[in-house]
Amino acid sequence: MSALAELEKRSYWIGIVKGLLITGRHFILNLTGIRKRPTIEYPEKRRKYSNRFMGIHVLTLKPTGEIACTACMLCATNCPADCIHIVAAESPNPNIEKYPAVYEIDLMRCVFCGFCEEACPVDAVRMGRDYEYAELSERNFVIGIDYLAHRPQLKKKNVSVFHEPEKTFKSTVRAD
Amino acid sequence: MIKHTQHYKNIRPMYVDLTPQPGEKRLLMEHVQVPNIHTLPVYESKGGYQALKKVLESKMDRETLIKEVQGSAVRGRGGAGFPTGNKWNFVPKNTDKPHYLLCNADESEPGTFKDRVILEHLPHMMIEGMIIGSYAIQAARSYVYIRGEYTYATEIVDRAIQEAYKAGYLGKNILGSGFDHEMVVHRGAGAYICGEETGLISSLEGKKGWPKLKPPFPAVEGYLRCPTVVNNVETLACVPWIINHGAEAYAKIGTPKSTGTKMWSVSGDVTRPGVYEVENGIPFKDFLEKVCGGMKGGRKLKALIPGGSSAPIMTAEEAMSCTLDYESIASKGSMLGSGGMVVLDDSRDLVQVLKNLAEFYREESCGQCTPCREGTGWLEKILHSFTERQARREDLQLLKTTSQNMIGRTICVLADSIAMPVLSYLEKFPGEFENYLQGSSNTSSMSGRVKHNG
Amino acid sequence: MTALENKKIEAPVKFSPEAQQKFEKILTQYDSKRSSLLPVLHLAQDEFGYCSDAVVEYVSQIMELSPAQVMEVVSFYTMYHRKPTGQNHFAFCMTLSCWMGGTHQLYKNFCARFGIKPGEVTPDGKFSVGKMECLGSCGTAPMLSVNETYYESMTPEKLNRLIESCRKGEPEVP
Amino acid sequence: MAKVKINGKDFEVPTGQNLVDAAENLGIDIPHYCYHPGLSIAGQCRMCYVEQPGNSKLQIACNMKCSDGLEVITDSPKVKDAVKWSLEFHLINHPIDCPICDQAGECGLQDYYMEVGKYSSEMREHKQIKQKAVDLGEKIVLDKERCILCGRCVRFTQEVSKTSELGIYNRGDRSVIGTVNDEVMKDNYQVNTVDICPVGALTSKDFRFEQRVWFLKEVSSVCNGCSAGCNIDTHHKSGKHIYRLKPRYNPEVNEYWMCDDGRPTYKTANYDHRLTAAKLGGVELPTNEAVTTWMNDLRTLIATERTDEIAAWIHPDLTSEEITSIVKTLRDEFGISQFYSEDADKSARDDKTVDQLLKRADLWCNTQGFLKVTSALKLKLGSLNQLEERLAQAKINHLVIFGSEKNVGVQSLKRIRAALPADCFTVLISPRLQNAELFSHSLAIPSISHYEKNGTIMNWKKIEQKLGSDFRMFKSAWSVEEILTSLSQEYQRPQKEVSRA
Repeated sequence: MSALAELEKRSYWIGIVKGLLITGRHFILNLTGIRKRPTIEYPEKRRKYSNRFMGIHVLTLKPTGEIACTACMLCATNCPADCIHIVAAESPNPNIEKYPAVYEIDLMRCVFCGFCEEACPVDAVRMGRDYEYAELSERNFVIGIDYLAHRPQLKKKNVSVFHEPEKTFKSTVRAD
Repeated sequence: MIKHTQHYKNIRPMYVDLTPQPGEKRLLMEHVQVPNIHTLPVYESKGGYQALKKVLESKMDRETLIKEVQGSAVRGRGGAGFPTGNKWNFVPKNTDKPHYLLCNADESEPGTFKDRVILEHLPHMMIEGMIIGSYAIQAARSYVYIRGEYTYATEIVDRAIQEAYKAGYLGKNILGSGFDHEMVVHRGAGAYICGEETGLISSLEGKKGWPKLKPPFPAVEGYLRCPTVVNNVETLACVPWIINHGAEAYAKIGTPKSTGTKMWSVSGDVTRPGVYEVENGIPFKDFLEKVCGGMKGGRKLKALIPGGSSAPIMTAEEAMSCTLDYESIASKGSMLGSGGMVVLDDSRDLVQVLKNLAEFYREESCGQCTPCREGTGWLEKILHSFTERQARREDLQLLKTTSQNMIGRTICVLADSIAMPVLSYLEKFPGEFENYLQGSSNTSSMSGRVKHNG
Repeated sequence: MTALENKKIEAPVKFSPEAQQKFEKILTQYDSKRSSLLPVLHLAQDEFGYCSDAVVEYVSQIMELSPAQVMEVVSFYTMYHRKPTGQNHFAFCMTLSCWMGGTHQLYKNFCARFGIKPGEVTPDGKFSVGKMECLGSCGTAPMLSVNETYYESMTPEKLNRLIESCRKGEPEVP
Repeated sequence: MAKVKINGKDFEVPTGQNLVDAAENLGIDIPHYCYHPGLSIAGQCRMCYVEQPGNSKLQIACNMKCSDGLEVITDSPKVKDAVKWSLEFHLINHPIDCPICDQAGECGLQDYYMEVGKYSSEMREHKQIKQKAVDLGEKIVLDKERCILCGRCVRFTQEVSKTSELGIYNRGDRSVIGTVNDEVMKDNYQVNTVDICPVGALTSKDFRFEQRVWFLKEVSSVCNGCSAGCNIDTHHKSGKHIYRLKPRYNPEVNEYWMCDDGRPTYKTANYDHRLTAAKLGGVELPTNEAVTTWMNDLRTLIATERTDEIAAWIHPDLTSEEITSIVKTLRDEFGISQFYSEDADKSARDDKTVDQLLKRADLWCNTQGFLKVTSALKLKLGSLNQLEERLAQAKINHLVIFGSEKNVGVQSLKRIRAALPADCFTVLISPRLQNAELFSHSLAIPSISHYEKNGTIMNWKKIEQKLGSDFRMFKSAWSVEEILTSLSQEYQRPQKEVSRA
């Protein structure tokens, strides 16, 4: 075995110095910014995720501002984790028949698989882009309509692409 | 405020220009020009009610009477062309249920106005035919179902019936033969569907004019579920002549399969539109030149709708080479129907004609069966967007498949009455539709005239 | 309990004596009471002008039918009007031969002149318009019917003359 | 029996039976909308096409009666294409309302679209616009656009409920269903039109937007509204909540129909009406503990032969099995002799049909069964007045009350409550919360509601009917038999001495 290997085997501090050299090299490179550091100053700067990222759901709005969802329960049916709870009701707007009085998603059970987005016939629920959500107790993880549709992070950009032509009703028993 | 029942002061037939034309053979309309022929005395003076006397006084038994009508091979003049004798024969002989004879005077087929001439000028001939028919099928009661809009004709027929009652041709023990018979005029209320046999029966039962399911056929279970026979006005008007002159004489007239004469109501681009009675089998060319006075303004014939709006269209060549009887017209892919001929000259845009027909059938469909209710509406919408908005090539295929899936798929034949013409227009006049596809047609939808050649 | 039992006959409209007598005569002509519904509705429309809800109610009581059955018939046939019609109801025939004769143009001019659509009446209550299908007078196209009286081979001049005579109240005889 | 050949195979079917029914019984599904076995034949929807060899024109099956030698083909390509096109005609003016339509999941158009349709519609033009969400009273909502004009509801009101309130107005594709000027419907069988409507045109207000039908499971049961004993299906979601009742076909009892008063009877079984936990003077306790406390009091009375101080109150809504188990345990095992109940004879005597179809005057659902079982077991029954007298004379120290879940029994419970002496130990066994509040001071044991029971009841025609439900809505609510068996087990178990509280 070479002399250096022999010396190394007997004394321990050579190993330590070698290790320190490696960490020192990384330290210097990172500190001086020669090497591009992967860590970013979260939350001031954020990493850019792809458009297909599946974050917290979004309830889209119609151009007129109402919720696009018609409470047809297809998402609740398609959801493997059974975490969407909808209570439908008569809509105050006479031209819309049915709207969700209650639309809750239990984030603790949701696996963010996007099945609800696929099942929705009118692009009313989408997988959002934001992922930050923290609460003290698991009950608050059940998010309702106000959070899903009107949370500030959406910046009112959640408009549904599906536009139902406005229907006008007129009496149909033959006028003359 | 519509008040119309009482305000006719001088009741006289409205439709008057009936001068006989060369080439006509008038059996029914022989005395139509005689003034006041619609009253009983004048009609009797011209030989009226002889057939009734011949049948009732000799108490001719019903079998020979029906055989006589079958022998004359007279076919229904309303549109279906079903041999009248057979229809009378279907009525079961020994049921205790009352039998009914209904006269189908609900003439609302576009292009047809021949019944009106009989109703206004020769009501007694129809009444006589009805009494003989009722005697043949042992009907105690018969109804004349006149379309609601013919208010004049209703008045005239009503008075003719009162005259017949006074003269003893109606009521109890007619002419001492023991056969008593009641006759009532029933006004329709404006529905083309009530021209269909079972539609008329439903309307007479006080319901919407929805046709009934067949089987059971009306001869077995018709009006109020009793045996009923429904005959057209002209068919019943032929009966007295047949009884007077015998079945063989009638069979000799016209062609072997379509015997006797047919009253044609001609309209459209002819110099003399009107009602003409010609012998069956007369070539259309002679009929057009001699009887109707040729094309209006010397124009060229483009197309012919022979038997009312439900008859598929015929090209000019087909029309010129055919003779006016059931078989020849059928061989050209059309049908004689009710004899409401509409002549179209070369200035007419046939797609607009078809659109107008589709509007008619969409309005008149009774809405009972889905293929007809939705199909007529759809055809009209397709034709509307084809002519008014943007013509698309797949519309033609859509028109074709929709019509094919309407024919024979409904309770009555109203769906076929628009589906078959649509198929015939597509097949025989593709050029008309091509004009629209190239966008080169600038026809006014007002009257379907092609503007560019004036 | 059928819909009829809890309805007493207190509908505002009622047949005048001679109309009632004509009503009885009509009933005798048919074997089933319901068969006389169409003529009775014609009678009612002549008597009261148009088939309003009260008329439908009244006819359904005297004919022992349910209002729905009578309303079915009234809304099915074109000659029963659900809305009041003018003193002179102009019904233009829109179908094939008359259309080729140019009734669409006559109809458009008439509507433009009085500014009314089917089902409406001119403010002075004299005119109302209706689009009808084939009225069975194609030989003398184009044609129309005023209060169910036929006026044939119409030309714009004849139409104007007819309108003036109707405005004066006694329509000319065709 | 008629020998019939369908699709090449020979079958035996009763002669004269409608071809559509016969095929359905043989497992061959002929699509149909306007045909309903309980109504007249309309032949309007043109979906039930069959091809007869040798006849090129397709025939409709609903107008055909089975007779010897009838030969039809239901699955030839020509028939399939014809049915596909009939469905296309139905769909061209049908609004795309599936997301908001209650009928989605059990809609005739969806079913046959999946079976026969499966293509994209070629309709490019505008659909007909008609009135939507028309209010026809407090039971039904009508949507004229969804209606496919099959005429079933109109024929129902004309032939079955005989009020003819519905009609088809106008003509052609402007035809609409409705009452005259959309007036309120006063028919007492109008919710049946919701069941027979193949599409979502007529929907019931009680079930409007409540739940999606594919979440519901159905269980066969019998309505407890009155003594008619209409066979029904209870629709519930995983045994937690009952959403609606639908009639089930039974030729002798109610054919296909059910009256509207029976419809809301399921509400008494749901959470807000139910006593969900045993209570003693308002304090909740588990059911088995409640049974033991009941036993302790009972034991002392039985031990000291004072069984004549114990009385029991029963009512004809109990199923025959429940009554037999009551009599077996309380009378035979414990020796209780004083039994009081509603006057079942009187309600059986003056029971008559209220309207001309189904509804009966006697609101108890098992009167005949009650009379049969009590006479078989020779049970001596006292009346309510006798019970009140004995209570007034304070002869009764221990009262067992079986409360029914319907309003009809509350009257007599109130009278018992009024006559109850302070020191009498009462035990209420009832599913109903209102009864428990009435006897708030006493021991209340929750029992199961009528729609969870599994017994047999007998309608006024003395026809035995099985209640076949297989779910329990609340764990703490036991059936009467379970309560009594655990009571008798408690009785057998050697008991350490407990002084009477």
